[in-house]
Amino acid sequence: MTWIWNNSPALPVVLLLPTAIAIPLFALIERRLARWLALAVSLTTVGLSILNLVKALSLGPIHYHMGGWPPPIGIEYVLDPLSAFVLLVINTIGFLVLVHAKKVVDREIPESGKHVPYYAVAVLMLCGFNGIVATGDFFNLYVWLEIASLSLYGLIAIGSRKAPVAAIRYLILGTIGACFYLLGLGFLFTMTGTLNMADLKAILPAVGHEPAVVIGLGLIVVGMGLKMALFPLHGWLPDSYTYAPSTSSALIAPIGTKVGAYVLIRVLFFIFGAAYVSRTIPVTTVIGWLAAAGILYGSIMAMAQTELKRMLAYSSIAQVGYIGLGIGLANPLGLIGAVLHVMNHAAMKALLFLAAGNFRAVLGHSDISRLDGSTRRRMPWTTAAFAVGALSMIGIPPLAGFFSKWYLALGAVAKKQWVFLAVILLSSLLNAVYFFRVIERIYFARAESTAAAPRTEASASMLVPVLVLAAALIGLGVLNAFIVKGVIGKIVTSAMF
Amino acid sequence: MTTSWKDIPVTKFLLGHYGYWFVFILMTLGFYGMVVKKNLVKKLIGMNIFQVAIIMFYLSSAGKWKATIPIVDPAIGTADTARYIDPLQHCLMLTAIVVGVATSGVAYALLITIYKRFGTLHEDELIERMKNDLDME
Amino acid sequence: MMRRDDDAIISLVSRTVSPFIMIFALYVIFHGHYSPGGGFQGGTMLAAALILVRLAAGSDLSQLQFPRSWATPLGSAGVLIYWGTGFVSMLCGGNFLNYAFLPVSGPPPHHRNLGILFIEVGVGLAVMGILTAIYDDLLEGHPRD
Amino acid sequence: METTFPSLIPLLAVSVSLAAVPLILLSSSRPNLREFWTLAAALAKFGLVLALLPQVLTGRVAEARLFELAPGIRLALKADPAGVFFALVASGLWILTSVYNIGYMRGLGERRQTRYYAAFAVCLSATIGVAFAANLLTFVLFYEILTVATYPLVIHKETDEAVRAGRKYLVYTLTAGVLLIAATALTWQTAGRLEFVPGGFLAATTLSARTVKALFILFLAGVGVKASIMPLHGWLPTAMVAPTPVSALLHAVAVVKSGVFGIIRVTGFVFGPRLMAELGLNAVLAGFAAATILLASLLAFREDNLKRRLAYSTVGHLSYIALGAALLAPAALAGGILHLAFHATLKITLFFCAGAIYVNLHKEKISEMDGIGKVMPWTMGAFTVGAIGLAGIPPLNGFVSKWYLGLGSLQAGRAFALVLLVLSGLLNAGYFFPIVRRAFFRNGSLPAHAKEASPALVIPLLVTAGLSLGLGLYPDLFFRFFRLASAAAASVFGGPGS
Repeated sequence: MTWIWNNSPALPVVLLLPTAIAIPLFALIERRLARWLALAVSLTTVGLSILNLVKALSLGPIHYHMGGWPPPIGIEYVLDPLSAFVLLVINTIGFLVLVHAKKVVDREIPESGKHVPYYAVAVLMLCGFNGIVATGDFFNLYVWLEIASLSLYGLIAIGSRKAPVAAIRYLILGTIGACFYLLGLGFLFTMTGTLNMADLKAILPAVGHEPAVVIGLGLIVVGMGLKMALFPLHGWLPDSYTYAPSTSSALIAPIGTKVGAYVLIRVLFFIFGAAYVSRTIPVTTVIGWLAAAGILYGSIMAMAQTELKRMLAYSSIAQVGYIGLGIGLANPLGLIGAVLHVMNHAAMKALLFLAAGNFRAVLGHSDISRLDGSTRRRMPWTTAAFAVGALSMIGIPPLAGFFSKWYLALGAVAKKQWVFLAVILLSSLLNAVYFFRVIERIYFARAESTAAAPRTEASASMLVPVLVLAAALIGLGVLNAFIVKGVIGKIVTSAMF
Repeated sequence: MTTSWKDIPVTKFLLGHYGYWFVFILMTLGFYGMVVKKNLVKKLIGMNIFQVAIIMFYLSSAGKWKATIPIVDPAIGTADTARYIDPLQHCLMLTAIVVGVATSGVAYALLITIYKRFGTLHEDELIERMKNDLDME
Repeated sequence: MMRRDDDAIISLVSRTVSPFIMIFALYVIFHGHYSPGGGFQGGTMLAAALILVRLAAGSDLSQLQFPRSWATPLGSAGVLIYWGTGFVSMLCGGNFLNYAFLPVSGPPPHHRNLGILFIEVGVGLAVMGILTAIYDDLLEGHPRD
Repeated sequence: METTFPSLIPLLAVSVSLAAVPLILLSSSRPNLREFWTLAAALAKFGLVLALLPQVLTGRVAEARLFELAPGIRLALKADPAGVFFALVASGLWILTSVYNIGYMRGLGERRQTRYYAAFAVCLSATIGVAFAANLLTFVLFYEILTVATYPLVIHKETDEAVRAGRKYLVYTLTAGVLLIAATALTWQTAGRLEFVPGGFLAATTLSARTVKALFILFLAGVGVKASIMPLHGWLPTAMVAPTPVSALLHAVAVVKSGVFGIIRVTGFVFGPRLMAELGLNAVLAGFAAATILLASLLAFREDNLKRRLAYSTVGHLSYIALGAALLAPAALAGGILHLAFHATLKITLFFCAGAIYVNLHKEKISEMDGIGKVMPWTMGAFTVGAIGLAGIPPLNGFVSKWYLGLGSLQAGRAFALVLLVLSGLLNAGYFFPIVRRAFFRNGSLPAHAKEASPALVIPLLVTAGLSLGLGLYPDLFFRFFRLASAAAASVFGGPGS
């Protein structure tokens, strides 16, 4: 037990990496082992994340020195409340999606030879994300970022006929993003001579005025903006999410963009500090306005879509905008909103994409225009969960989505940014337009055929994660004060405002 | 007193950073290839050039005048670290190169799949053929 | 994909050179922990030796030297060696990759020496396996006309 | 001065119908059991609200302070006089509506009855939540739930027209909800508190006049949509495509009254009379309300569809209450609060009548109603009672509330309001009495076998008509409406803001 206790910061990564490699090997013995291995390791990481969060909250930041070398020479893994919290979100969603994956993988990935690689790559992606969030070293972060991104490209390309095109587009843009990050890091490194986050933070005040530092910061922000699909750097997102298999979309959409947001939050508010990024150089102001534009753009584009997954993809652009807006506000309330929305949006988007996956699995399509009353009769639970997710996206209290908007609105008021406030509120209405369009069809459109459709609900493995997420949305909404006070409050106090 | 043309601030700036200018030009070339070229293979070549430029950038920051490779030389000793160049950047870039190789590998695998399915790697044609491709699933 | 115009000289030279490249690669790997070189470089050279033969002799004949099906498992094995070294030191009470805790005899510097050697071997294997696998897979994926 | 004591009864009152929802859904294949759950929940709810009555009459306010919704803001329920008043009206009329529902839905053989009853139960929970909300965030929460839960009821018929009405309804109410959220966020961030305080709490803060004015506009727009103050009333007549019990309970009592109740809460418990008067905010509200009263009455003349005419009448009468809140006089506020109940009993009678006519004879248009009074004497008799009441003629309860409104307008020194009330009474008579005349004094072509509607339909409407009469004669009868209303008004004007 003490062994787990001592090594818990590194264990998720340490366990996920070999599992990703072992999955194909074990699958040679028995193909079903692939899924069970992935589930087992994913569940373990969830447990470890809970442990880490408890540790980080009660004992303060945990530092883990890889290889026993203390920083700045060695690479350290740091779990402060922010990273522990984001890790818990990522791993929980990852586990739920993997539970859901079985039938979708069978159905949407036609060649059965790709099923085992799917699990391997998914676990590798989770490993990458765990590494990104847990590491306290900027270059290590880059390596994990590329591991995660490469897995993402694979997960997307595994999908429909057009998926590889979407994947290559994502690959090119994603690599540009990573290169920008690396370049920006190069500038910071030449100015400070260190790659360790804490070390860099200590040295920065001395060189903060240098143009090289400013350029470096700008490049990192652009690079991460690409990774998190911040408007107008979102070009890769819609096709990727649409053509990827539903289970991949459900894995990528809630987690993938959040990691970019995490890195931005980390760099802006924990390394540079709010004063620097909002006053010395108005980075956050730019992010805020871009995010506001992105919210409107994403919402409006979502209204124009006829395919459910594509609609959700555009909605993701808008939702990422919320996080960007919270970052752009550069005040504690905005940060609360942003971090809370990282969690809430992860849960909401996972739920919606999984529900879309259920539609595809049962109905064979996810065209909004072909959904009707029979959908509800055939799959009452999935549709009910979808409705909960949609209402949460719109921001109906007491569901989770309302509260991230609430804190963002408070942040906007505190900053007297009336335009941002208006954008947050307007986007609620736009969300309502495109989600009620779907709800209306599912619940109130008369079925084409009057014959009573048999109840053909998705199988248990697909239904349980969806229902768990739906319940979570209610729970996270009602109990958000506990999370905000207990966890996010600590994150905010450790940020540099 | 005559000032050499090398002492004019602008030229001084240009000359003093000549390594960076080289990197900058390389980077621009790569970026140009990635953004403007329509052929996906050319885009990837641009991407590789871009990555190489960044690697060069890091390595150029490691260099020192009159310093040698970072292997302890008994003739120099360890007292004066300025005599050795910084090894860290090289280690980092080793990793970056590996990442670049992996990215290229994935990218070319994708390109082959695309070529098999759509018979072209030209972006405009690809979009055209994707439109006509009715298999949505 | 054997073609009639295979050149005997190319085939012979590459087959002769390949073992020497491998020897040098092994030298680079095994001296990597105290002199320039290491797993990445050595692994790349190993892969280069294999790919050279593949290029010269064609992908079918070269299977005799190094079957395609070995590449990915070897690469995986390399990663697992790397991970195993780290994990064993973790099991023995140290942090991940803290070689000082490896269960071998001798003083700690000796541990570190041995530990980094394991790592280099693992990395070398992984790089060799994966690079060869990339080459093979790309070739296999190419439409043969 | 009111004293509070912790109690779970407000929470139970809110959640009892919510608890009935799963039961209703589970017993979807057994209609009798399903309707039993609805009725049981309705009775339990009414009983719980009634249990709060003795306490609140002695000035003791039951309070349920639950967990925090957001840091510093609790989910809190408080059964103060105004809240108990509104809860009594809504839960009491739910019982009658439930009975009526059974007759109506079965009479028409409607589909999806399970969803209908479930949504109805959620609506009622949300309404009681609105009534008992102790702070703005709790209020917003239930207000939004009410919005969403009403939506399935509006488009219950699933025709294109119903779907369009549903969309219109959502556009109006969600926009309003968003504005309300903005106002709440603004209040929390600038004033630092959200608890409703009799007499208002904004006066005690150091907000600039501009901020307060902006807040007032936001709040007014937020609650004004459900209160259908012109020009925000557009959704209400359209929403009349819903089944008649929905129109009756929700669009005459629960939903629209939540809006008006919101106005009372905002004016009396957030801004407070003194601040309103200082900044001239009451004039804004009074102006809108007065215009609405007049215009709605005039527009009602145009409508041939009975339910739509009733809807316009509702729009007008809701503004009576808003006017009562705007006059800033104790009597006017008491009159407004009284009208909240009395208009409810009257208007629900009229809607029940309209529904009974529709179920029985499938007639919706006024022009087709010649002679139906002879076939359905009880129904049309009750209709006549309701019409007289809404015109404000004694001895019906509509007169009582109007009387106090008139008194209040004189108290406040605003005689124009009195003139307006009288004029509006005339207009009311003008658009209701022709219906009565048609029904009783004209001969229409009705099917020979036509007869009075089924008892499940007629009994509730007779009860509400009787209630209207009884409350007209003895306003304080049964439920102490009068004392509650005066207590609420007194608390607002005796509070720290006055």
